[in-house]
Amino acid sequence: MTTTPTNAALPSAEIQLDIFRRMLRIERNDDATHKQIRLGRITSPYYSGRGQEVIPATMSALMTRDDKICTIYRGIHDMVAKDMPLRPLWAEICGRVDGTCKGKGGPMHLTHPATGVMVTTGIVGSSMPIANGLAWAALLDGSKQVTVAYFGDGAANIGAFHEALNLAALWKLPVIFVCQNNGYGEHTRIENHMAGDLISKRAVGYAMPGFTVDGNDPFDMYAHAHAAIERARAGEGPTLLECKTFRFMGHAFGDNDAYMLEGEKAAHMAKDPLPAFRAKLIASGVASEAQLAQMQTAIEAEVDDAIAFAMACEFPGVEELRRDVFAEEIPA
Amino acid sequence: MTTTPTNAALPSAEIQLDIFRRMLRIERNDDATHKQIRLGRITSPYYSGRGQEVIPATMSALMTRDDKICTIYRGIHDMVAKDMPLRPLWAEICGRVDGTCKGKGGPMHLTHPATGVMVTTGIVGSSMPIANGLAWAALLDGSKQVTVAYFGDGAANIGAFHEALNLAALWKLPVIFVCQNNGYGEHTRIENHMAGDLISKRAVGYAMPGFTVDGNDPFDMYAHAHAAIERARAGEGPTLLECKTFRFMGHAFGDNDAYMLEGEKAAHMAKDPLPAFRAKLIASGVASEAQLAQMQTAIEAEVDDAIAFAMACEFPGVEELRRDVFAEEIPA
Amino acid sequence: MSEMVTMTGQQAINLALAEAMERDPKVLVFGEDVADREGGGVSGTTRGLSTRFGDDRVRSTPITEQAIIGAPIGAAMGGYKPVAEIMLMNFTAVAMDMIVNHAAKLRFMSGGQSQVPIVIRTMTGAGYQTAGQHADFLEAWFCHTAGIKVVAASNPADFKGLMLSCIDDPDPCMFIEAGVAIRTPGELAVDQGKIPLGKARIHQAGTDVTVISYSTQFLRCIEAVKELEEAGISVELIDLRTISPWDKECVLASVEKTGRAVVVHEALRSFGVGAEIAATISEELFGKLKAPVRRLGAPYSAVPFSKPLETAFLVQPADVVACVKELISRG
Amino acid sequence: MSEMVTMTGQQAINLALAEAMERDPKVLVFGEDVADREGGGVSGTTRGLSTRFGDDRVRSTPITEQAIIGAPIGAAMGGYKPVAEIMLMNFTAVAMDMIVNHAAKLRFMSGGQSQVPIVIRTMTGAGYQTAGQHADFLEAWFCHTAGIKVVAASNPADFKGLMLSCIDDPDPCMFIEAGVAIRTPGELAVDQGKIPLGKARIHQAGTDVTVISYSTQFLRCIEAVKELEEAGISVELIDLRTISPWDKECVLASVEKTGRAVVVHEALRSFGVGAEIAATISEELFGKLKAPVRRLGAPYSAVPFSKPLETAFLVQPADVVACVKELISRG
Ligand SMILES: Cc1ncc(C[n+]2csc(CCOP(=O)(O)OP(=O)(O)O)c2C)c(N)n1
Ligand SMILES: Cc1ncc(C[n+]2csc(CCOP(=O)(O)OP(=O)(O)O)c2C)c(N)n1
Ligand SMILES: [Mg+2]
Ligand SMILES: [Mg+2]
Repeated sequence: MTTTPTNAALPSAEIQLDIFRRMLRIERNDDATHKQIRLGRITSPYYSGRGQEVIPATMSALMTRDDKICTIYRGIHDMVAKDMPLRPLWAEICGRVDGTCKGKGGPMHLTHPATGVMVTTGIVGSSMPIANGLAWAALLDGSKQVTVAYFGDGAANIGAFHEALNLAALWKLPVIFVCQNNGYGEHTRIENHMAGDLISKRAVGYAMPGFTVDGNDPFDMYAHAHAAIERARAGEGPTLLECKTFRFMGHAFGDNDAYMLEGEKAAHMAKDPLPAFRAKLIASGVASEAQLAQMQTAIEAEVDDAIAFAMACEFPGVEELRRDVFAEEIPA
Repeated sequence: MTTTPTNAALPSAEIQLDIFRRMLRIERNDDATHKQIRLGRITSPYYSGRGQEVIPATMSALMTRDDKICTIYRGIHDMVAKDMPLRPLWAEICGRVDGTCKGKGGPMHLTHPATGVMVTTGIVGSSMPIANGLAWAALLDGSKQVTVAYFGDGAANIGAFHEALNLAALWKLPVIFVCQNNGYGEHTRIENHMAGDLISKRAVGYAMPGFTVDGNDPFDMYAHAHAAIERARAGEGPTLLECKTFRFMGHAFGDNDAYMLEGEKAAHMAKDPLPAFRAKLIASGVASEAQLAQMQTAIEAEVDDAIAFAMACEFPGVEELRRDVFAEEIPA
Repeated sequence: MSEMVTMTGQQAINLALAEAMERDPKVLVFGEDVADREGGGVSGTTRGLSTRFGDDRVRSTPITEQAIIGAPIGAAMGGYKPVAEIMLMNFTAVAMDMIVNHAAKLRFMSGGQSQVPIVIRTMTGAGYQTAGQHADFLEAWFCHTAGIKVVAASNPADFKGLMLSCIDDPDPCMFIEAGVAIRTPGELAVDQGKIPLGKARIHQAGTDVTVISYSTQFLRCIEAVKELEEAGISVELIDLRTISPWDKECVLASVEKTGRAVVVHEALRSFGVGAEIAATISEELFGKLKAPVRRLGAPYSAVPFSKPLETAFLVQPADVVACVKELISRG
Repeated sequence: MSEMVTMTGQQAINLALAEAMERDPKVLVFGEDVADREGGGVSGTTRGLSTRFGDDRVRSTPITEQAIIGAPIGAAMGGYKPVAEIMLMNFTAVAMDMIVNHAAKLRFMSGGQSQVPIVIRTMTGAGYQTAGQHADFLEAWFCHTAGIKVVAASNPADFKGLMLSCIDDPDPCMFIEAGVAIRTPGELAVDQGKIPLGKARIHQAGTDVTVISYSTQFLRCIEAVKELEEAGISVELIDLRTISPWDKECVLASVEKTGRAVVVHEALRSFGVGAEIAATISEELFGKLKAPVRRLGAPYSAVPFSKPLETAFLVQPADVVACVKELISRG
């Protein structure tokens, strides 16, 4: 279950660079978010995906724009990886009418079907049953589209996980269940919330392939993600990927970390996958220092532009409470 | 997973006879129920456990009166196996005030804590999370009591199953999850409702022992039930037993069987575990023909008495609608 | 006028599903035992559909209510119009998160980008001695949830016409198929088409009192009204049909005319749908009523098993008659 | 008179739990992150309890809401009194089957043999920009369910006194800890004991109008009432505290006196708790009211994210003031 698939696919130099770009876009955007929070410009809770970049960056590098994702409150990294445009993303986080959701959903419910971000849910586990439906639609359409359901280790214990995996396996749905196992559900360590040692073993009960992956290693992620997506596109059904990682910012940004083991977070941060992968790209000649610096400058400009845009947007008017409840506006 | 545990326990002659007595009590009671339905004396739906006798008969032969069960709408066989007295059972089925539940619950919600029948639920899967709580209480009490949660193959796909198994394994609760796998959930065959070949394999995901058992063979049942109960009493945690069987009367009594495979039911009925075990007891000298005939007479008398008793009981008065909603009666 | 035919509500729903599936290849049917291999639904409502439209479009599912609503939500966002069955209304409790936190809210939370045009069909109702967990009317829960419509017809024509509308509606609809109501035969036009959501039906005009009801309980009100007419009391009888959004205009106009109102439903009286309707009538017609607005509903208890208790639990025609007479007697 | 101390509702609940656990070894605490290893609750309400009473009695659970209610039901039948936390009220949707089909019904369905003395603690409420799935007031669902009591206090004394009563109550109680209300400090007696369930509290007597509310919204009503008093309007302000069963006697006596009533809550106005109260007042005091009974609640939408929308979604003190003034202006 922990083995890399045979004939493991290797990411081309181009794809490696693309994965890194997505990781960097996540990290730069996340960093900018912290700054805005400290400036008091974001007042809602923020669940950072910092430290977990490799997982959605690699998945997204393998997905087309038409492929779908269903994600969770800790999902901005997933959306940024999927190349959601940052202007409407930031406008949404800031509750502005030019946000993807007109400011009605906010960071926990960011949606952008145009880039395949179909659902962001705040209910643990609920991304999975809905992802099945998108996959079912693709199957009926005869398309090759795949759907990725992101969720956490804590979500692996809730009923919706089980129901979704059973149905997906039974119907051979083109869906990939990507668990971002960061070792904690809120403040509870995985060994205190989960019976069994590996989430991937739960796939056995559905006769579904299940793998435990190093979610901080773009090569391991790539090999497993590639196989899972190919499997789904070939009509062979779902895969469960348990991707081991760590969240650098705790549960909600600003939480205290008292519940963590001593030194645990520091040890993980010392192995930060972002600089590690950056160094590797340079060492292996995939990219030059200058190239990556330029990439970073471009990304930072994009982020800055998005924030400036968002701050200049209007807030929605109260009539918006009567809109989008139903297709038809509710009379005043 | 399908192997009999090493050092498999064998039922003594006395226990074999006790298992048979319980099976016969189930079958005679079930037969009497059919008659009462045909006479128009029972008007509510009836979910017969005929064909599945071995499972609860064996479990019950190994349980004390203090051990608990949580069962389902198809659960009268479980209760009869647990030696629930037949008079209040029948009075309940007939909606009389002398029923175990004063006629308020009926056959789908028969309860009798005095014999350890704690909950009968009509919601698929819901016996399991509640059984955990009874087991948790026993653990806190420091008692050796075990709790058995009965459920069907169809219930193995619902969220409550997953949540209950995870918690039970995590907390090493003294509970045994006994799946009466009769191959169908209502009209849906197991291969059309479940991904994977064996329900017992789902235990792997919780690092819980799981076994597929011949639920129509008292010896195989005994060996597995014995091991599971010992494990629970020893504080080693839960076990999942998938007990293969068949329901001879379809889903609800009187249903048509069009959805079954041709000849399937007949083939199963030809292997009816009741006469088979009876023959075996006689062949092996555990019991004589006369002894078993006498046993049957006594059981039939008990059933007849219970029915006569029930029919003579009063219906509850309408004031009962205000009682037992809360501990305190609701004022008129 | 078109030719009339007689059938049950179940048959009418079956017809509506077949017509919608015929017309629109995006319509899917989904739920436990709904395909013909499994008998076409536990009570046969979807019989014949999988044979006619294929197993891809009509699929039996495992017992998995969260997935039974989850998958249609996703499929709806993928362009389909799934009609999902939750066998009995009590089992909506298992799928409540998917219905309330997701189906009903995704359009709003996405600022209108997502739409979830699903129909949730569900049976319920006392009278069959199925006791505490198989007979609850829980429509008030969904009426109190913004973003989902709630429909509960009483007769075959409405079952068909409203089902057609629910399938075409761009938003989620909860479609209640009460056991007694779907089994009661009635007439409908062979070409019965859509009936708009949100519109009540005045079953009969009257001048002394307005009786407002829906679903099975509406059928019991018809009986009551016959008896009242014989006693010389003129009743305006309204079948709400859609409970959320309900037809305020129709109800208020009627009660403004009669000056008296009784709301009748099978669900618990306490905190039930009747409370909203009664509160609205009392507020909007303050000073114009001849008598207090009455509500009849189940007592505060679980549905009991024993027949005499089950009968007492349900509002009977005689209760409606007594209530109306008492209102009239106040002058 | 006993000494008074100032603390938040959270601290008061913590005290109540500690006292109950001290007194009765059968009291257990259970839920996500409730033990000290996990920080004593996501917002610290259960902090210190596991350290004091041991990990056996105070246990953090997986994210598993069906099991979080299921296990307490079983443990309650096994003689314990579990206090289970469903972190936020929207997540009760995931556990709805256990709450409604089981906890609330087992006593009745078993003819009184089973009792389920559990307390379900749950937080909720808008104002923190947590948007559509984390802030709903869903009390109406549970009020419409026979067999479960529903409590929603507004101040530390009531949080403590009512929690003590809920723990000792032989039946299941839903205990709503609204975010704003539990964080607002207030005074209570050092020896604050049980406060009976089902009894409202008249916060202040008045003669012109009765304002009925509970939980966070009650705090907003206090502000409104100050402004109304300044305008010379005498308000009788009632904190319902227990919503089901609610204190009909107290409310009716008050409105009989004032002749005017407004019910205010944070939940959707449509089909909300206010409907039951307004319908009851209008019915029971028919002909004795000076003005229609008004209900203030949230508009028919999901809880919005954007701050200005969230503010508009909530009934504000100014809305209460305007509503009361309009009623008074009717003479
Ligand atoms: C059904 C449900 N229960 C509880 C919560 C509260 N909650 C929010 S996030 C969270 C932890 C989830 O952990 P995990 O699945 O590991 O994801 P992570 O936050 O670590 O990414 C909890 C308990 C919720 N949102 N939904
Ligand atoms: C949550 C829920 N969904 C659906 C039903 C309707 N239903 C009653 S029994 C049944 C089949 C259950 O099958 P299984 O678990 O195999 O048990 P069996 O009846 O075969 O003993 C179904 C679908 C229900 N009672 N509860
Ligand atoms: Mg996690
Ligand atoms: Mg079965």
